[in-house]
Amino acid sequence: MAKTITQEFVKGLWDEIPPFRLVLGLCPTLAVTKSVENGLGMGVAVVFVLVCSNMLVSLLRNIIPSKVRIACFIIIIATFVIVVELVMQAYAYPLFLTLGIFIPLIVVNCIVLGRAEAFAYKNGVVRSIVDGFGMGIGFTISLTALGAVREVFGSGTFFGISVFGPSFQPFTFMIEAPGAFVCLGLMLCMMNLAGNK
Amino acid sequence: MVDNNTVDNNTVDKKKFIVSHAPFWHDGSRISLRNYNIALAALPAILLGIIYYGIPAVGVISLSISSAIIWEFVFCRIAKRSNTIGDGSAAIIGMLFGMLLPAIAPWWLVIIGTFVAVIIGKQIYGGIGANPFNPVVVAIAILMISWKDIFDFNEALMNYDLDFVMVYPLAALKHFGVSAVDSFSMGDLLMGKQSGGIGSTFGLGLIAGGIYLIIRGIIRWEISLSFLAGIIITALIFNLTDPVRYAGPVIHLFAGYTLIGAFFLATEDSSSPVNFIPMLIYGAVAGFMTVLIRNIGVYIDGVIFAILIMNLVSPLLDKIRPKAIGKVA
Amino acid sequence: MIKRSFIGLSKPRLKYRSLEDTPSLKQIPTSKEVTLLSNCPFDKKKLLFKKKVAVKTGQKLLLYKESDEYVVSSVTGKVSSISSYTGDFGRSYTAIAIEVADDEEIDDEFKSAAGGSKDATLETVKNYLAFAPGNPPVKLLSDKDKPINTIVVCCADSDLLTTTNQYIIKSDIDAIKNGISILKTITGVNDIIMIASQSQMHEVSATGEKVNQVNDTYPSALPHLIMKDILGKVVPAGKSPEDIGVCFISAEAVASIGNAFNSGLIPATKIFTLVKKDGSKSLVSARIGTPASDIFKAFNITLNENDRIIFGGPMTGLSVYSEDHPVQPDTGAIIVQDKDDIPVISDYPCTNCGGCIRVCPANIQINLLVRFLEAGLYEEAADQYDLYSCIECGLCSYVCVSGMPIFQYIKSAKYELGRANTAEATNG
Amino acid sequence: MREIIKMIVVLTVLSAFSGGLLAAVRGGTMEKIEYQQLVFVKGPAIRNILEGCSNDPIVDRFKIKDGDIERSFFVGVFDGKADTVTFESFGKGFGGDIGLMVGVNINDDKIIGMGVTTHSETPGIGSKAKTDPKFSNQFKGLSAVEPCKVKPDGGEIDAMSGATVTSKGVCVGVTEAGNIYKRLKPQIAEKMKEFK
Amino acid sequence: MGDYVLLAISCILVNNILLAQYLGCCPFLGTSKKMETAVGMGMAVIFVLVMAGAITWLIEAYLLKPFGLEYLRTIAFILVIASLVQFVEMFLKKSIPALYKGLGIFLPLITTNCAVMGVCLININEEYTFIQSLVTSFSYAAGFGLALVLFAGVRERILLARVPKPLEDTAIGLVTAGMLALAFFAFKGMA
Repeated sequence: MAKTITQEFVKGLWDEIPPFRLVLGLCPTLAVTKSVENGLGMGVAVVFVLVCSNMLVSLLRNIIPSKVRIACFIIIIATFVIVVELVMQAYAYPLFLTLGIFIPLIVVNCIVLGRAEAFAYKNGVVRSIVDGFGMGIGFTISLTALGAVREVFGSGTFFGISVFGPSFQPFTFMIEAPGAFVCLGLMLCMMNLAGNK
Repeated sequence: MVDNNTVDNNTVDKKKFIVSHAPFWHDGSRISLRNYNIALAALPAILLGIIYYGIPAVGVISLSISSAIIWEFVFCRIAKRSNTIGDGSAAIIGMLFGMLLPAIAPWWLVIIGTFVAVIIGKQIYGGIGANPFNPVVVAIAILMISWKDIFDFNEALMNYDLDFVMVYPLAALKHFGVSAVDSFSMGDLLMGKQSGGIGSTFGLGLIAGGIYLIIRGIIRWEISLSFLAGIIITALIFNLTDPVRYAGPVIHLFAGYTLIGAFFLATEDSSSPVNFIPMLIYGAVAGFMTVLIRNIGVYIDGVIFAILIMNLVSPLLDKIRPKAIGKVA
Repeated sequence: MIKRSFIGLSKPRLKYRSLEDTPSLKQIPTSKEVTLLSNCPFDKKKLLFKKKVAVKTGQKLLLYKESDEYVVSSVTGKVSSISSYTGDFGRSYTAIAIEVADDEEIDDEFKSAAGGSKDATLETVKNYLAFAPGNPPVKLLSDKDKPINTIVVCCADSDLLTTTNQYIIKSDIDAIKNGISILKTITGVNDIIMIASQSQMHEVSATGEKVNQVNDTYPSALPHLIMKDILGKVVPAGKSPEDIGVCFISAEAVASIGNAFNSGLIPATKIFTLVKKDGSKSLVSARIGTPASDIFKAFNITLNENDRIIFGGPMTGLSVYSEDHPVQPDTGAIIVQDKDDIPVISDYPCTNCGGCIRVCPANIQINLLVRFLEAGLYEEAADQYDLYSCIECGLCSYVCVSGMPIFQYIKSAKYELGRANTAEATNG
Repeated sequence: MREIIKMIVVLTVLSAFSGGLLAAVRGGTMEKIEYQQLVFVKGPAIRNILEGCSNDPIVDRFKIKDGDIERSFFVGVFDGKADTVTFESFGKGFGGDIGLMVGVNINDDKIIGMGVTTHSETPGIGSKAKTDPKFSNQFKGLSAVEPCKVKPDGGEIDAMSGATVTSKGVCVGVTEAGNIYKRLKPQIAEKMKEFK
Repeated sequence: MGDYVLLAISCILVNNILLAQYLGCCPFLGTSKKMETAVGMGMAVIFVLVMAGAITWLIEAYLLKPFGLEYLRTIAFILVIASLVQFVEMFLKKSIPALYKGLGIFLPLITTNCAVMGVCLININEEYTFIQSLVTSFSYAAGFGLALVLFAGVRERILLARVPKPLEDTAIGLVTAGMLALAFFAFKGMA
């Protein structure tokens, strides 16, 4: 059952939204979502890498021999990751500092490799780009949402702007590591409740 | 739970009898009874806290108990489970949680705390008996790292003017060394003449409650005693290496959450081991960790995190068990 | 019922009842109809006899073709019905009801086949005495695959409240002596070990056999614990004592054998304890097959809805559906429990309180085992959590704070696993 | 065989493409990255030291070769006069190197300020070197050409409580900065003229 | 020597790679349902990480740095790790089949275990010496294994608990991991 282009895009936003539905790419999800801004920044970086790598992999899918495909994927992905790394250093240095080693670690993010292997290697260029874009946007949404929840409760701010006023005593637990896990777990629970597939 | 075995036509009788499996006797123990006994044992400590800290303490304790019960009720409703308020475990969670708080704890803190304890700590794991961590300890740990000021008993209880020095011994020890706690006599500490949580300062009351629970067989004595032994031995070792920086066992034993931890927190059923040797290890290492955190960690009191760490290790510890009869290999 | 003591630090001490004096024995008159239960599954097509067949007291009734299962009639009369009876876990039994005739006739097949005490053979015992009071373990004794080299005669009673063995030791020591000498001759086993409680030591020593004392706290008189504590042999998990050459036989069964050869008649009267709702106990003697209702009538016991009738001791017995359940050769006690005394069984989860671990005589990690059993993971329970080490004393359920039917879980797990294994074996 | 050749060719081409792309991006962003790093890593310390200067010290920078190493100097213009220079040096702390910026007035060789840029000291103890102005302000007005020491070693600097090693490390760094300054003063003075 | 011990304690407990630095979460959740797989994964990570840590350090020091190619670090490291895992797998299969049986299924998973790549990058970022890198690689991996084994222990317990439906499996696993991270707060300030 072939999906339309729109369906390919939309599936990444809800049905297969990473990291909730596909439990992949948890590390950056947990690590960089102390604030909305970080979550968004990470998301954008992943979108870029995902779209570019999906495009290139699908372009080259007839040339790449299947035995060395993983190696080829890794080279392609790593290349774009470095591009992101350099560009981010040049134009968004503070973000680069907060995201730290998680930018280079996009290279081992299961989502990117997973999409290359599971989708781009088997589908046409346009589809692959749409798929990558959808997945990337989905990932960004998840990260932003998690970042929003953690920032609002953990620091009482949203994009750095105070939400509850000065009398609010932030629930610091949320921006600490344990809070990240618990929060993600509970959001996953909400997702399961919402989408009784 | 009645067996649904079919009855042969010949033997059908008008009267229905209860048919169930052996044994047909039971020793009459019940979860609710256990929990009421725990509440009874905690009563002296709570009463003294109320005498010292007055109405606010009553408020905190009652709000804590009632909100814990309400959370449990709400969860059971939402999850469509049979109501489990009756077993008293939510009430105990609320009560112990309240006992650890300072008397000035704001209402929202109590409510968030009991939510974390009852829902996150216990219910989402499937309710009583399934929680891998002590719910009260989880709640206190989470609140402690979020709102440090409220758990800084020195600052929190500044407005109280009682007939003893309102100093939190462990904070004084941490910041100013052993000389700062010289003024505390063992008697004062046992009588709760120190600053601290509502129900965690009255050493004598807690010990009495603990002994009561041990005698009734409700808590496992191995855990309590080895916890205290772990604290004494570790404190002694530290004290011997540097008597100026590290206090002796008395302060460690009677200040902070030690006693309530030994008798009421570490002994929580579902998060602690049940075999003999694991119980000893569990208690002793928890005691060791407590003193270690107090002396070289960043926290003023280590009981909470020590227990949490040992809760984590408890399933592994429980793998050390005596060989079952006739077990081959 | 014995409640938990105020001081809960020590293990619960459930003491065996000890008979100080020889109590009076209440004889129950022969009923109008008795029912004999055989462990054999009911199978109408293979039945060897039909309704209306006349039987005599002490007559052996072979049940099915190609099977050596039999029952021994305890009365004279006519078979009034043969039906299926469903027991625990849906196991099927054969129930033979006999309408009692007015005049009693004694069957002499056994007398002519057996001869006197001196002529006793293992074959005769196997062929005629399996249904005698105390259920002599004739199959185990004659099993060629598992040779028996030690016979343990249990003079103490294994469950609480039961006193049958003790009564027989007090009243009929000669039959026991006779039975033991017969056992020795027919099996060739000379290693006979008598197990007696402290109060019985004197009487049992009179038999001249080796006597070992057993502790007076439940469950020390259960076979597995006798093996471990007194014989110093541990039965491997999932095996029974006979697998390592030890056969357990109750004093009652020994006396049955002794009496049978002495009198030339298969004994048909069963002695057991009746425990009334108020806890008072009487020693009763009734024909095997007597329905419980006749016994209750004799003692003016009335039962109400939701009461409980227990055949056997309080820890290991069976509760029954009907007042008409018959006395069986191994019924040590009949206990009547008022509905208010019945402990509540709940579906609460295990709270990990550790009470069961403290009392378990077999060192099983019950708190974990029960989680697996609840989830129906019997294989894991057997592999990792020592399901088969359980000696079935029931103490875990007795102390369970949550009121979980742990013992039932264990028994049904063993049953299900056993069934799965058999199915596997037959399917190849 | 054909397949192996294909694999090798594909991998090689991919690697070449990747290398080329990366080299190009690298070339395009290098300058920018360097500037960004200066702004965000050393910038805060520099601005702190050169508080009140009228220029952007990160733009007004020059490099001098010191043996094998190339050092960056940031110029501060006060009252229209470019007479202050800040530069980096390193000291050894408890948890590794401590990077610090030192600002020197080239007219009187006096230190006008010091700030820690990078360190891996114990949070809450040694890390105060960066955050506690009480500590760093002590260096103001000291002579850049004299060695700098903590009080126990006969110097003038009060060590931070519980962090003697870090304090000493910072002093070593400041002394090292003085040495660099002494060594390179002629060149610095030469370059500074361009900003006048 | 004492420094190394402190470093090790810091890497195993205080800055636990998993619970404090969020690296390696996917295998953490994936392989912790059973104790055996947890132990296997822990061993495999220790094994690979020590080798990867050493090799990447050498590459950084003798290849990337001298030629000014630091910006290629990401691609170089991932290729090294991927081929190392392949090589280790082949080597084990041939020469130590027993070990391969234990670790085999986990080895391919390690390529995408960001803990491995992460530790290699941390080693470079923190400018550790070669010996320090070895120590940290081993300790981080040991910390990973420790957390994994502890987590598996807890998870085996809650596997049979009556967890509400929407929370089953991953969700409750994440919450428990949070508790684990919370418990590791105990070690704060100890090294």
